[in-house]
This record gives sequence, C-alpha cells and structure tokens, in this order.
Amino acid sequence: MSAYTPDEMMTIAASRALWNGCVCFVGIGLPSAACNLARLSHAPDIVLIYESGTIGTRPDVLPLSIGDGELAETAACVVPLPEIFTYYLQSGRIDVGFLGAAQIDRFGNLNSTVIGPYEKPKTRLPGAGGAPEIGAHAKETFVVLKATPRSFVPRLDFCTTPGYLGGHGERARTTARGGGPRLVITDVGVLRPSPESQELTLTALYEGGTVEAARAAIGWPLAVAENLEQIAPPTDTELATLRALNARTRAAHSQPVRLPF
Amino acid sequence: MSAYTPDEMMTIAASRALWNGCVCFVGIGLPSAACNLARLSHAPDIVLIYESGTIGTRPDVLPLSIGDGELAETAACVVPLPEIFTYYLQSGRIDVGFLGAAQIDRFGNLNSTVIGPYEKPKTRLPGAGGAPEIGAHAKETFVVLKATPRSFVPRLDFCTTPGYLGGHGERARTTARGGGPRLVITDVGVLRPSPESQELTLTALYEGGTVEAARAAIGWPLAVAENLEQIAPPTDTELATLRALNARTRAAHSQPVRLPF
Amino acid sequence: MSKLLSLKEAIAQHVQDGQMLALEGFTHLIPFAAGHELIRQGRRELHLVRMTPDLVYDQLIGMGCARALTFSWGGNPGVGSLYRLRDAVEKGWPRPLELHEHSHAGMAAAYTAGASRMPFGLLRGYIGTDLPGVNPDIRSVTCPYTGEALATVPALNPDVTILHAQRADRQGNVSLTGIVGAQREAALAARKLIVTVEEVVDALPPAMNAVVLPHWVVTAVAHVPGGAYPSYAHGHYARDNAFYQRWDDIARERDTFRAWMEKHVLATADHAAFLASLVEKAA
Amino acid sequence: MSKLLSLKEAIAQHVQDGQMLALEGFTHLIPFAAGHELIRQGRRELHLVRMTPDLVYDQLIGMGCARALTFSWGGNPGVGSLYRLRDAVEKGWPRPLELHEHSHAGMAAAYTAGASRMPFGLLRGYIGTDLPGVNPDIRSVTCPYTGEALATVPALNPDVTILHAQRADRQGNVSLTGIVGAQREAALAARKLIVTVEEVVDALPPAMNAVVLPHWVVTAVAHVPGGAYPSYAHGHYARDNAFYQRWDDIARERDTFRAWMEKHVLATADHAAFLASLVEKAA
Repeated sequence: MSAYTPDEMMTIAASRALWNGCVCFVGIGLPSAACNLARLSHAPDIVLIYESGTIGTRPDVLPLSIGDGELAETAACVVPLPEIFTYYLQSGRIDVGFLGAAQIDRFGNLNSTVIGPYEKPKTRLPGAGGAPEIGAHAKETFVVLKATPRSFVPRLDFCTTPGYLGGHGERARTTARGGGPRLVITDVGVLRPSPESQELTLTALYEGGTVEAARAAIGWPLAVAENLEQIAPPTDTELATLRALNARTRAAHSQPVRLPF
Repeated sequence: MSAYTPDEMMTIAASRALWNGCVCFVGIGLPSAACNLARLSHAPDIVLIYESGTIGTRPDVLPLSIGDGELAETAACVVPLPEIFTYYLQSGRIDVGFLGAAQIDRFGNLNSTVIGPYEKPKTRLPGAGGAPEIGAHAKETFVVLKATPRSFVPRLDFCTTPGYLGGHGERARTTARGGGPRLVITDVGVLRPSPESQELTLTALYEGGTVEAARAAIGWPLAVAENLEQIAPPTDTELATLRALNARTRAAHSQPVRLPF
Repeated sequence: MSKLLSLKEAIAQHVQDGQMLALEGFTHLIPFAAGHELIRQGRRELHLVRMTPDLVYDQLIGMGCARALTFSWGGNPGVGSLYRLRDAVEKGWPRPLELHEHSHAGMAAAYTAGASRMPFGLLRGYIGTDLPGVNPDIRSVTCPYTGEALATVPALNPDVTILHAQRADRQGNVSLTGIVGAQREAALAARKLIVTVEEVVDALPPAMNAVVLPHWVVTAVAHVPGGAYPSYAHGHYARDNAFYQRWDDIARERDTFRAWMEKHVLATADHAAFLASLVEKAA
Repeated sequence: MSKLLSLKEAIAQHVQDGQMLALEGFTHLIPFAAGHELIRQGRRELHLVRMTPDLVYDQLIGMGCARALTFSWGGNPGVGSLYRLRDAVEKGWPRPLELHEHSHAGMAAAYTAGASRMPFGLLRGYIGTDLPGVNPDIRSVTCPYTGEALATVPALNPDVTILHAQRADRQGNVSLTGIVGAQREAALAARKLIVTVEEVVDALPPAMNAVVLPHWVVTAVAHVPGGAYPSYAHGHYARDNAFYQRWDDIARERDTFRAWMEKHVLATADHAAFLASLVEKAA
C-alpha cells in the first residue's frame, strides 16, 4: 500500500460511509470529492444532487463550483433551484446531506456565517447557502471537516445549521424532520453522536491515530467510545481512484477558456 | 354582406373587443372561438394562454379541450399548470380573462357550479376550473354568454366567480386586484358596468336589435345607456374567417384517431 | 429488483380499497388503462383526486369505485356534462359521492404543497366565491408583513398517484413531453407512484431541462402502449376528440353506460384487448 | 417598438440609482457584462439581490455601487472568500453594506413569492439557526390545519432583474438552457426585466417544455456575446475556473482590485473591449 495524506484518508473514510443507491445532497469541496469517489468505486448507482438543480449527475472531474457545466451535461435532469429545495429536500427525499463548515460544536451544530460578532465580524464567512435546510431535512447528515481547536469549538460564534442544538433530545422537539449529523469525519478520526445526549463522541481512529492526538485537535473535552473502531487504511484502488480524480480535476480547472469570438 | 347567425355576430363582436398584442387567458368554447378569430383577423400578435399551460399558442383549428395537442405544438412554450396560475395569472400579467358561465347576475358575478342548492342540486354543472382566480386577477374580464332569462338571473344559485359582488364599490374593497367584468357580450347586445353602481347596463345593440328584445332576454329589469351604440354587422372577411375556422375545426374533431399499434 | 411490472401486478400490489388516489394528466396523458384496471380489479371506497375528473373518473364513479372526489372542474371538455358524475351527485347512483371542491388554482396549490411536504398551500384565491362556504378545507392565514388575509388549502398527499408518460428506461426514470399539467406535483406528493408508459427504452435521451421523474421517486412502471387513449400521448397519437363526443351518448343513461363498460372494460383482460374491442366495434 | 437595445442604452434607460436590482444566474449565465456596464455608468446606492453574490457583486460592492445586499451565500465558489464583500462588511470599505441574509431555501421562496405576487413565501426552514435573530424579515405563520409554526420570508420584487441567456428572437422571446437556478422566478418577480444574450435569432426553435421567457414579460434585450464571462453560457463557452482562482489574488487587496477594475472595466468602452483587454494581458 502506498503512503497517503491525512486529507486522502479523510476523503476515503467519508466516501465509505455512502452506500450504493443512496440519494445524496452534495456540498462543494471535500463532500463533493468523497461523494464522487464513492460513485467511482463502491457505489456506482449513488444519486448525487447539487443545489444548482442537477439531479443524478456523474461528472468526470470534480466541479469547482456547485454549478459547473459538466454537472448539467451528465445529470439525469436539471430542475429550477426552487424545486430542489421544495420538491427534493424539504420533502424528505434526501438520504444523506453532506456538509462542510468553518466551526462545529459538540452537538454537531455548524457555523459557516461569521467568526466574531455578526454585526462586527472578525471574519465574514460565505454564509448559509443550502446548509440550514439540508441540516433540517436530510434523513441524516454527514459532516467532513479537518479537526483543529479553532474549528471544533465549545461554542459557535453563530449557529448557521442545526445539529442536535443543545442535545438531550432538543432537536427531536423541533419541526426539523431529518435525523441530524450522524457522522463527523475528521483527519484525526470519526465522531458520532451518543444515543442519549447526542454529544459527538470519538468512535473510530485511523491507522496510527491516537486518542491523545484527537483530544488535542478538538476544542472541547472529547468523549471517547468504549470500543474504539480501527478504520482500515486506503486500499490501492481507493487511492488510485481518488488521485486520478484529483489529477483530472486539476488539469481541467487550470485550462484557460477560449471564447468563441 | 352575407346573412349571419346571432351566434356568429356574438363571436365576431367578442373578437373585436380584443386588441393586437393583448395577453388573453382563454376559456374553452365561445371565448376560444372569439380569441382565435381575433388572432386570425385584426390581432395577429395577440398572446393566447390556455390554462393547460400553453403560452402564446396559435392553433390552426379550435381545440375541443383546453389541452389539445395542437395548443402545445404551436405554443411559444408549455409550462406546468401551477405556474400558469401563480407566475402568469395571480401575478397580474393577464390583460383579459375571457369567460363563459351558466348564470350571470346584474353585477357580473358568475355561476358555473350548480343549479339548485349545492348539497342537492337540480343540475350539477362542471364547476369552477380556473374561473374564480381569472375573475379576481385578470386586469379585466370579458364574458360571452347567450342571453335568456335562465342565464341572466336576478340571483345566482351559487357564486363561482366574483364580478362586482354587490356592486357600489364592493369589489374594490376586497383583495382582488383585477378590474372585473368590463364587457358582457350576448346575442342581444353588449352590456357594460355602470361607473357608479357597476350594474350591467345595455350599451350597444346589433343591427336589427331592439331594447325590447334585450329586456325580454335578461332576467332582471335591464338598465339601458342613454346613448346606445350600434354594433356594425360582420364584415365579409370576419364571417369568412370565422366560418373557415369552424369548418376546419369540425373536420378535425370528427376525424377518427388511429393508434399506431 | 426491477420496477417494471405488468399493469395488473402494479395495481394489485400497490393500490388498496379505501385509499386516496390521484390519476393525473391535464387533458393530455390521462392514465385510462390504469383506470380500467382499477375497475377490473374491483377497487372500492376510493377517494379520487383529479383537477378534471374527465371520462376516466366518470367511468370509475359510474362503476361504484369511489366514495369521495376532490376536484376543480368536472365536465366533458368541450362537450358538456359527465353524466355518471352528475348521476352520483344528483341522485346518489350507484352510490353517493362526497365532494371536496376547489378551483384549479386551489388544487394546484394543494398539490404543490403536497410535493413540498408543507401542510398547506397558499394563494390569493377564492375571493368573493361561495366555494369556502361549501368546502370547510378552504381557510386563511394572515400575512405577517402586510396583515392581509390569504387563502389556504390543505396539502394533497395521495396514497398513490398514477400517471401515463411517453417513456421510461429500464431503471425506472420516466420522461414526459407536452402539456404536463400538475402531474409532477401530483407524482411527488404521493406516497407511491405508478407510471404507465408508451415505450420502455434502454436509456432516455439527455434530458437537461426536460421533465423527468427520477427512478428513485417511482414505485412501479408498466409498459402499456396506448395507455392514455382516448386521451393522448404527444408524439405517439392524438386525442380522440370524436370519442369524447360519443361518450356523451354512451354515458348519458345508466344502461348504455353499464353495457359499454361491461363489453369494453370488464370483458377485456387488459388494455390491448380493450383497444381491440373498440376496433371490432367499428368493423 | 423593438426591445433590442445596446447594453449601454438598456442600462441607461432602465436602471436608476437607489433601485433594488437582481442580477441572477446560479453559477451559470451570470450577467457579468451588465454588472460592468452598471459600474461604467456609475450607478450608486443600489440594493443588490442575488443568492450567490459571486465575483459580479464583489466587483459592484468594491466599486462602491451598493448600499445593501440581500443574499444567501457569499463566497468565491470552490475558491474561498469574496474579499471586496468581506472588506465592505468587516471594514466598511469603500462604504458600509447593509446585509439582508437568508438561506438558499429562503431566497428561493422569496423569489417564488415575488414571481407569484404573493406578499410572502412559506417554508419549513430556519429551524434552530441564528439567522432569524439577525434578519427580522424572517418571521412565521401558524398552519390553519396543524397548528405548526412555519417560516415566512417577504416576497422579493426587484425594480429590475438582469439575466444573461443563450438566445432571443427579434420579438424578444428569450430561451435559457442548462442550470437555470432561480432566474425565471427572479425575472418574473421584477418590475422590469433586461436580458443580455449570446445570440439574436430570427426565430427560436420549438420550445415545448424548455425554459422560455415570453417577449411580453421582457423589457429589453441586448446582444452581448460572451456576456456571462468568466461565468459561462452552456453550449457557447465553459466557466473560466482558472479566472475564478486568479480573482482570489486580484481582489484580495484594495489596490490590485482597483487597478484591475480601472484597466479592464472603467477603461474599456463595452464588453467586447473588456474581453479584448483580457487577451492583451495574456499576450
């Protein structure tokens, strides 16, 4: 087996969580890489939906934006954006919503809006996009995010997307119909909500990973499951598929566009 | 000039009320004949919309149903039915809604639901269709209907479609945004609402028509305008165009359909 | 597990007595074959939902399959009455029919709400009409910005929606062309979706912005050529307007209606036999 | 009276300082040429509306054209920040920017309500987020059937919506293909609608269910080949992803941004000259 980077391991672990036939609402970046890797390896019939309205898309390279032309060309169909959010997401037809964020707290709530106070932010982030309603309505959400004490924080600066809110069943008492963040994939291991409190708990480590390293990267006192799973390292096929996808993507995105006039 | 029937005169009078470029929401039957006659004569750029979602349609024969295939084939575009009612009608983009009915009262309110009590009707009519919202939202509505004391009644058995309600400005105090029935074309003459009370008033007669004949056909004491207009008889072109349209239509609708298997 | 079933299997497996059923198709693509199969299999106590009941529900109502009807325009388009619907409403024959009556705009809002899994649809509608007086489901909310009252209708979420379409691929992706009415909304509002199609193909052409129902929202597909007749399938065959006119005579009286239904629907095994029985009649 | 104008004429005649403007296009068909022309003509105090501000609003904001922004995701897609947007929000440069912030679902509902001329849009949304706390426009109504609280957003009805599309005919009918985002809703919600197009043709091909804006909802059409660059026009040219990546360097600092805008936008007479100025640069 070849050497691999923590980013590669994280993307591969995320892709493994997806199953063949699963209907997946895909965020851009790491989620998109993981979803397409799944499609190109163990889940050829996964249904990928991007919020641009492309349903069942099968791009050959990763899109840079959520609305690159190849997403439309390879889609089963392209619908207006309001329909994606009403007929497909709000209707509860999405199995997995795959999200990133700038900050996450111990109950899986996400911030992608601001660092610092909203009215006078230290860093203005891009904002909500589709995330609040993906977080509310997908049957479950997966979050993929590198672990640092600045991203895994005790208290969000702003709650953009609901996870389990204050935990202990608070989410279940809202009108959100989806199941919430069932899986958080980081570069130091995998976290899942505890059944009672919904607090995110370390449940699996990568090869060579340690609980100490995980604790150092998480900004709250991290709970650890009793039986920690060991995540298998990437297979040669997984690594080769991911690297080929990334190479094709880099080549495509650096190509200058020539206007036809 | 050839001889002509009262039906022909009524259809031609209705068609003359439409102008070139006008955006018209078309009901089936006499309204459809009048609108297409207008398009084939003085108003070639009239925009005809049928509630089946066909926008800017140019059929060669009159459709039997509101959704005949030719309406789709000759349309500028075909949109889903919910959009016709939200983006095109409710939005106030329709200049003229062209309606028929079973009953009309002196304030232009229409019944196409039941004769007799709703729960135990003497005659169950087809019902509302698009009419209630056409009546509410089109900038103005035109009604075309043969005059008899059974159709022009002092009191509707059921109000399906709002005209001027009780008159005297009552409509203007609702949230209906369209202007209401500005023109009622019958086979005994043309009625328009009086500016103050909105009561339908005889304002024009056909060649050979009399106020007495009109009064006999209307089931309430008919108000008559001071200066009655005289409606010009059909021109040869109008008659020829209408008759050719009707002949093409009859031929097309009686043709048996052969299934391709 | 293929979604491809015979129409007989699809109806037997997925439609039960007492359910709320929507056979949609606005003039175009009306699923007549499915309506006939419901009659052959003797479904009862159905709550039928359709904007325009058309001949397909005139037949189901006349054959005693329906307990209730949600609708917005119940005539024979361009011809006149649906006499079986009228007989049920006016005389209770063959059984009384509970009406839930709307305008088209109201039905469209109700299906749209259903497809969006909202509890209600919103419209500026029913102003000044007597419909809210006879349909207590038509209510209102107050706009939180303007204070204005707007009409509401409860979402329609049929147990089963049945459509007819031009084609499906073997995975069960369905493609519709032409007048699409509220079919997509009715389909996405339903708990189960059955589609009869003119053709089953290996792969659909690239769809881009065309109307497609993806395979994972479709419960079953049945290959039924001519399945919309006497309605039509754009690109395959035209609407039989002459038949719609003849229906006026067939359905006006109970006995001529029953005789026609027995000969052409109850005595035929499937839609191919139904179509063949009409040709015989002409010969 | 033809609707065909030059882009310069269309902006001069139909866009005024202080208006609410929506330049829509979700990644695809973003009307960059129109954005540049607004900058050249020095429009000020605009209330800009877009789901994804993208580079086009980064430029307008950085050039001081905007007073307020209604939006739902303000990044450089797949790259990172919009530095001019951030500078306006974080530092008030070149002037403070009032934010009206939504989620995509909320913006989509607001445009849909606007196109339908309803005072508000309805969604099951904003549950558990802090957005209603910073945007008092996000409110709720109680469902008259279930008693449940549902989120509302006020309708968006821009004074002017500007789109880019593949083609128009001489009457002003406009046809769009590919990812259509909320363009149709934004177009139909507006009081005036300006569309720049790649091609003007004598007659559009038969549309059937394709996306068309009929001529009578269109205020003006301008023929601007390449008008979406560096965004794209499906069937004409691809998205210049490399340019989006380069923008990160251009816009990060105020002076490099101003220099680029002066050279390529302010110093060029129109979009053809803008495109030519980029080629020169590469040479």
